[in-house]
Amino acid sequence: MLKRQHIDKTVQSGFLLIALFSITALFLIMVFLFIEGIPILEHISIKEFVFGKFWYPTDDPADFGILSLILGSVCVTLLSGLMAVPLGIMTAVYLAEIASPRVAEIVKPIVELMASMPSVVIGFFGMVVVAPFIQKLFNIPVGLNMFNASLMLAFMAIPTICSISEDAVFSVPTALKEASFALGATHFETIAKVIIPASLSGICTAVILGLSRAIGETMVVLMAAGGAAMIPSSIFDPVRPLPASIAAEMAEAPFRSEHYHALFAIGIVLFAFTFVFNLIADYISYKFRQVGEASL
Amino acid sequence: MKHNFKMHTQDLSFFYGNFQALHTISIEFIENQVTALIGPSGCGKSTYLRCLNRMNDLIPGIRVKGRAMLDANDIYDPLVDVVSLRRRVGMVFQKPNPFPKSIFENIAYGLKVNGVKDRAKITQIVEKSLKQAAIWDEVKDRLNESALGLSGGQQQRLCIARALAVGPDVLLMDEPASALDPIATQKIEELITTLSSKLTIIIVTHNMQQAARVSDRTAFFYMGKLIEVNDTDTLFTKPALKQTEDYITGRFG
Amino acid sequence: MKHNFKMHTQDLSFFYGNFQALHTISIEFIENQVTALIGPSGCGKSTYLRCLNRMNDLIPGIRVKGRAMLDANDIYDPLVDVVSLRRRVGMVFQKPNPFPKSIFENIAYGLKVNGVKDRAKITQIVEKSLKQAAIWDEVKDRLNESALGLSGGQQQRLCIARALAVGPDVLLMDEPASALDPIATQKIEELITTLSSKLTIIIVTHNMQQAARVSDRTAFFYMGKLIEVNDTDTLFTKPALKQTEDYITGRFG
Amino acid sequence: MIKQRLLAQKIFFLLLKAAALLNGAALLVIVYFMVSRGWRAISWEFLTQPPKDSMTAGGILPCIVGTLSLCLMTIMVALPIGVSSAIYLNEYARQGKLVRIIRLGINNLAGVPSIVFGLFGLAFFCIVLKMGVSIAAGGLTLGIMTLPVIIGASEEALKAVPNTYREASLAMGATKWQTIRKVVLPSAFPGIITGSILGLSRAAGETAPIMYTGAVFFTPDLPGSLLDEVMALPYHIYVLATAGTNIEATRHLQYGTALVLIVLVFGMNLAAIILRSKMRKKLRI
Amino acid sequence: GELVIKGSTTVLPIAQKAAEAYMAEHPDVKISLSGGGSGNGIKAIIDGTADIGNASRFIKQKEVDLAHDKSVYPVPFRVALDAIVPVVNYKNTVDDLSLEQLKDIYLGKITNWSEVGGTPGKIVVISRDSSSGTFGVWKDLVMKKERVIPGALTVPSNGGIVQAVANTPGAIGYVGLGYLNGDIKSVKVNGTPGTEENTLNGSFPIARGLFMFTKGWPTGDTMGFLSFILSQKGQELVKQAGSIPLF
Ligand SMILES: Nc1ncnc2c1ncn2[C@@H]1O[C@H](COP(=O)(O)OP(=O)(O)OP(=O)(O)O)[C@@H](O)[C@H]1O
Ligand SMILES: Nc1ncnc2c1ncn2[C@@H]1O[C@H](COP(=O)(O)OP(=O)(O)OP(=O)(O)O)[C@@H](O)[C@H]1O
Ligand SMILES: [Mg+2]
Ligand SMILES: [Mg+2]
Ligand SMILES: O=P([O-])([O-])[O-]
Repeated sequence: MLKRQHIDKTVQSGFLLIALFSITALFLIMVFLFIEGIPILEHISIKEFVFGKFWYPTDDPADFGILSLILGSVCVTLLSGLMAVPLGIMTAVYLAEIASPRVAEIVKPIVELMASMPSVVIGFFGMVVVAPFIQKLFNIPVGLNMFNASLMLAFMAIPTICSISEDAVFSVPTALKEASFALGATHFETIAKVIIPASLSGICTAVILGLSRAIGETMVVLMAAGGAAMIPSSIFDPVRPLPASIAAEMAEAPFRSEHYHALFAIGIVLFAFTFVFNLIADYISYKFRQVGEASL
Repeated sequence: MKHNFKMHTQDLSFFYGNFQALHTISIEFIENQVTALIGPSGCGKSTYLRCLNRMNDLIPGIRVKGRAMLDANDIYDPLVDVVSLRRRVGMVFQKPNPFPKSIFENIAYGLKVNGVKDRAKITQIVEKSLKQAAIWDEVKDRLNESALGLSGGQQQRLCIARALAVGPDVLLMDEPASALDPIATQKIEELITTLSSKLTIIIVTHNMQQAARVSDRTAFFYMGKLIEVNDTDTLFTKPALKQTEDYITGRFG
Repeated sequence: MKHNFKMHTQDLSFFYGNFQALHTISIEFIENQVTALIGPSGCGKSTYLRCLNRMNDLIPGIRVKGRAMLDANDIYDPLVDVVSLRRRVGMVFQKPNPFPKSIFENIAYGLKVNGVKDRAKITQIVEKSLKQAAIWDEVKDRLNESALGLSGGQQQRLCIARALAVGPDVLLMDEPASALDPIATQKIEELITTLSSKLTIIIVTHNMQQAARVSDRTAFFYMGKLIEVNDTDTLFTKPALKQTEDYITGRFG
Repeated sequence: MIKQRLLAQKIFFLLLKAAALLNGAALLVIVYFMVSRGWRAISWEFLTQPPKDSMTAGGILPCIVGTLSLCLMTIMVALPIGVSSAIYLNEYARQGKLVRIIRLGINNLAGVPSIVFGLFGLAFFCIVLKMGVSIAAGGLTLGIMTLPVIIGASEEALKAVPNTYREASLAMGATKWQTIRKVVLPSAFPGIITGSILGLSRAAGETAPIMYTGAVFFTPDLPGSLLDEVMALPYHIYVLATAGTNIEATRHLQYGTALVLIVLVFGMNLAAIILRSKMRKKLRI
Repeated sequence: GELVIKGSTTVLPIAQKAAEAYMAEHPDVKISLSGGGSGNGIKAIIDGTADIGNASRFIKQKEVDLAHDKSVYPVPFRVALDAIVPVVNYKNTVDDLSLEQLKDIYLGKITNWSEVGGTPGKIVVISRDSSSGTFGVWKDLVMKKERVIPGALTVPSNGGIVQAVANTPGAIGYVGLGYLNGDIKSVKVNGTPGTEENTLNGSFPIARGLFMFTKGWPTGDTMGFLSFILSQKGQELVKQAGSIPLF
C-alpha cells in the first residue's frame, strides 16, 4: 500500500524536472547567443560596437556600429509607447470599471483578437495600406518610416498593456471602491483617486511589458520601418531597428562570418533590452504585489 | 408618542438578476435611534442595508421595486443625485477598509472629493471626526503614517471617523465588529451608543447579544423576508413569532 | 471512570511562519464521544482541527511543536504515512464541497483511491455510507446525477457519507452546518448524534446552542489558547473562568 | 458643484469609451482591408492547389499544410511540458528561491523577442542538433516560444479549481498525485485546452522564429517527414509581399493568404472563447 | 529525390520557373526553394544545407577560403547574364543618368532631382540589403567601393525595390533586368538603355553573370537540374524569367 506514496514522490520529482525546462531553455538561448555573438569582439570592442555610428557589415573593412540601430529601436518603441500606453490604459479602465458586463464581454475578446493578429499581417497592412496613406496625408517622401512602424507597433502593444492593466484595475478590492463611493465620491473621482493609485504597480508592469513586446517585435519593423541604418532626426525618417536588421541580414550572412557573429551580438543586445524590461516588471509586481485586502 | 422617521422603506423588493433577494420589506428607522438587523446568513441583511444608500447600484443586473425614503424624498427617484445621497447616508463595512493612504488623507478624502478646499477647515474636521470616533488619542501623533499600520480595531474606528467626516445624517454599519476582538468590539459598541444621540444608525449584526446591547429597535430577517420588527427588548423577550424565537434561541446554522 | 482516549494533543503549538496561531494546547478526545470546539472568530479552532489530520501540511511555512496522538501513535512522527492517517481521520468542511461528479462517484472516489477495485463491494459500501449519512432515501434514484444538483443540506450529508465511506475512526467537522438552514441543520445534528455511537467526532461550531445540543465535551479557545475544556453541561452552566462566561453570554464579536 | 463633478465624469468616461472604440475600430479596419481585398482570391483551387507560375497563380495548400504541421509540432512540445510545469508550480512547489527562479525564467522566456527565438533555433536545432530547416526545428522553436503562454493558462486553470476539492480528496486518504489526476486536472482541463489553443494561435501567426528554422520560399510538395522544410502561411505572406518576382501582380494572393491566416488564427481564438464560455456555464450548474 | 536550392533573389525567378518545369517532367523529384540572397546561397553550399546555391555575383575569396577550411569545393555554373538597371518612379521626368550622377546620388551628395535635370523634389534613395549580390555588383561597378548613405531605405529583394519605387514619387532604385515592368521606369546609364542587347554587346556598364553553385561536382538530381537549366529549354525559361540567356 505504501507504493502509492512512492509513486507520489517520483511523480513530484518528474514534474520538478520538467518545470526546470523553461529555465534550461532560457539558459540555452543565452548560451547560444553568446557563443555565436561574442566572437565579434575579436574584431571590434564593445564600445565601438554599441556606439559606432556606421553599420556596413559587408564592406571590406566592415563597420559594425549599431548605434543607429539601437536608436532606431528605442525611438520606434518610445513613439509607439506614446500611442499605446494611453490607449491601452484607458481601454483597460473602461473595460474594468465602466463598460456594462455585456459590452465588456464583447470588447474583451476583441482585445484578445488584437493580441493574436499575426504580426506579419500588421506589417503587411502597414506596408501596403498605411504607407501610401500617410505619405499622401503628410506629404512626405516615403511612407515607410518610424511613424508608420510605431503606429503598427502600438497596435501590437495595446492588447498586452490593456489586458494586464485591466487585471490590475479589476483586482483592486471592491472594499476600497465601496469605501470611496460611500463617502460621496463620484465614480470618476473614485477611479482617479483610489483605483488608479491602488493599481499603479500593475499598470506599470503592463506598460513595461507592452514596450518590451514592441521593442522585440520583428515583422512590423522589418516591413514598415523603411530599413535605413541612420540616426533618425524626425518621426518621418526611415529607421532600421535591431530586430529588423537581424531578420533582414541573417539569411545572407555567411555562416560564422564576422557579420553572422555581429548579428548574434545584436541578438544579445535585444535580449538584454527585453531581459532588463522583464526584470523591472518582475521586480515591480513582486515588490508591490497585492497582499490581502488593505495593502498595495 | 409619534416618532420622527429619518428613513423608511415601503414594500421594498430587490432582485439580483432573476433571484429575488428581498421581498416587500417595510421598516421605519427612527431618527437618532439605533436599529439592528439580524437574521441567519444569506437572509438579505446586507442587501437591504446596501439598498439604503444605493450601494447595490454598482452591481450589474439588479432591480429594485417599492420605495425607500430619506426624510420625504424617494431615494430611487430618477432625479435623485446618488453621489449626494451617499454623502448623507454614510456606511461602515464589515472588514475595515482604509485607503492605502495616510491616516490624515483617509479622513480628508471625503471632504476633498466633496469640494472642501480650505486646508484649515479640513484639518479641523479631521480632528473632530477622529475624536468623535474615539481614536484621536491613539493616532494624533502619527497622522501622516499609513493607515494600514493600525490594528484592526483602530482601522475600523478610522473608517467610522472617515464616514463621519462628511457629515452624514444616517450611518449604515454592516457587521462592523465581526472581525474584531472583544476589546475593540466593546469600543465600537460604546461608540455606536454615543453617536446615536446625533445620528440615525442602522446596524447589521450576527451577534444577538450585540443587537440587544446596542440597538433600540431590532428587525429580524429570514430568507429575504422581514419576519418581525419591534423594540429590541420586546423582540428578544417576547417575540411574536415562532421563527424569531427559534433564531434567537439558536436553532439555526 | 477511566475513559478511553482516541486522540489527544499534548502542548501542541502551531505557527504560520512567524505567527503563532496555537499555544501549547492539550486536549483529550474520548472515544465515541462528540467534542465541540468553540471560540470567537480567528481564535484557532480551524487551525487546531486541521492539525489533527495534518491538513495544515499543505500550507507552506507552517511549523508544529508538541505532540498529537492517534491511539498510541504520534501523528507528527516523521515515519507516519500522512495519506493513511487522513484515511483514518476523516474530515467534513464548512461549505459542502462535493466533487463535480455523480453522487455515486463522489462516494466511490475515496474507495477507489484507496485501492478498492471490486465493483460489487464499492456499490455496497456506497449504499451503506449514504444510509449512515441519512441521505440514501433522497438520492437512491439519482445516483448517477451530478452531486452539484443537490441542495446545500443534501450536499453536506453527501460529504459526510463520502467521509464515512473510507471507514475513518475519527471525524473532524469544521462548522458543518454554518451554511445551512434550520431544517438541514437539525438533520446534521441528529446525524452527528447517531454517528457518535461508532465514531469519535470533533466539531467546530460558532453556534453555542449547537455545541450544547450535540456535544459531550466542549473546549473553549481564545486567541490561540485553550481556555477551558470540560463536560459540555458543566462548561455552559458553571464555567470556571470569566473569559468563558463572557463569551458564552455573548460579549464578543 | 455636483453638476461640475458629474460633467467631468461624463467627459472622462466619453474619452475612455472613445479609446476603447478606437481599438476596436483599428482591428476592424485591418480585418476589413484583408477581407475586402482578399476574399476574391479565395477559391477551392486556392485552398487545395500548390502555387504555380513562379507563385503568381495557383493556391497555398503547401502553406496551409506547413503551418498546420508546425502547429502540431509546437503543441506536441509545449503542451506536455507546459502543463507539467504548471502542475509543479501550482500543486507541488512551495514558495521559495527555486520557484521564484523558475517563475523568473518563465517570465523572461515570455519576453524574449521572437527573432531571438529564431536565432536560437537556427544555432541550436538547425545547426548543433543537425535538424536543418525543418518542421522539427521550426516546431521546437515555436514550442519553446509558446511554453510560457501555456504554463500561464494552465496555472490559471489550476488555480481556478477550488481548494476545497483538493482538501476533500486528501482528507479521504488520496495521495497528491491521485488528487491531481482524478480531481484537479479534470476540473482544470477546459481552461488548459482553451489557453493552449490561444497560445497555439499565436504560434500559427509567427514569422520571425520560423524564418530560418522551418519555412522556405517555395516547396510545392507536401511534407513527408518531420525533417522536411515547409512553406508556411505567415512566411508566404512575407515573401510574396517583399521578395516575390512580381509583387504588385500577386497582391490579391497576398491579401488572400493573409485572409486565410487571419481566419485560421481567429478561428482558433473563437473556438477557444466559445469553449471557455461553454465550460464556464457547465461548471456553474 | 529531394533538391534544396537557396540564395539570390535575382536568380530566384529563373530557379523557380526551372523548378516548376523540372518537377513537371520528373514527378519523383521534390524541389524546395528559398531566397535570402547570394551570400545565403553560397553559405548553404558550404554548410551543406542546400544542394544548389544561387548567386548573382561570383564567389568571394573569403567564401572560398571558408569552404576550403571545411573541405568543400564549390563549383560554379553560370546560368544566365543580367544587367542591373536603375529605376525611378513612373512620374519621374529624368530618363538618363551618368554613372557619376548615380554614384553621387547613392553617396548622398545629390539629394534633389533638380540637380540632375528633373522636377524639384527630394530624392528617396532605395538600396538593397548589404549582403545581396545585386548590391555587391552595384557597389563594385557604380559606387566604386564607396559607401551608400546610411539614410537609404533598404528592401530585401528586387521585387521589393520595384514595389517601393512604384509607390514613392521621388524614389530611385536598381533591379535586375528580369524585374523591369510597367509600374516603374528604367533609366539609361551614360545614355545607354539597359537591355538584353546592350548587355550582350558590353555597352551597358552594370552587367553581371548569374550563378548556381554546387558542393563539389554535382551528381544525380542536382546534375539533372543543372543540365536542364543549361539546355535549350532551360535557357528559354531564363528568357521568360526576364534575364538574358547564355545562348
Ligand atoms: N452580487 C450578488 N449577486 C447575486 N446574488 C447575491 C449577490 N449578493 C448576494 N446575493 C444573494 O442574495 C442573498 C442575500 O445575501 P446578503 O449578502 O444580503 O445576505 P446577508 O444576510 O448579508 O448574509 P451574511 O450574514 O452572510 O452577510 C443571498 O442568497 C446571496 O446569495
Ligand atoms: N494560512 C494562514 N496563514 C497565516 N495565518 C493564518 C492562516 N490561516 C489562519 N491564519 C491565522 O490564524 C489564526 C487562527 O485562524 P483560524 O482559521 O484557525 O481561526 P478560527 O477560529 O477557525 O476562526 P473562524 O471562526 O473565523 O473560522 C487567525 O489569526 C488567522 O488569521
Ligand atoms: Mg452580509
Ligand atoms: Mg474556522
Ligand atoms: O538577391 P541578390 O541576387 O541581390 O543576392
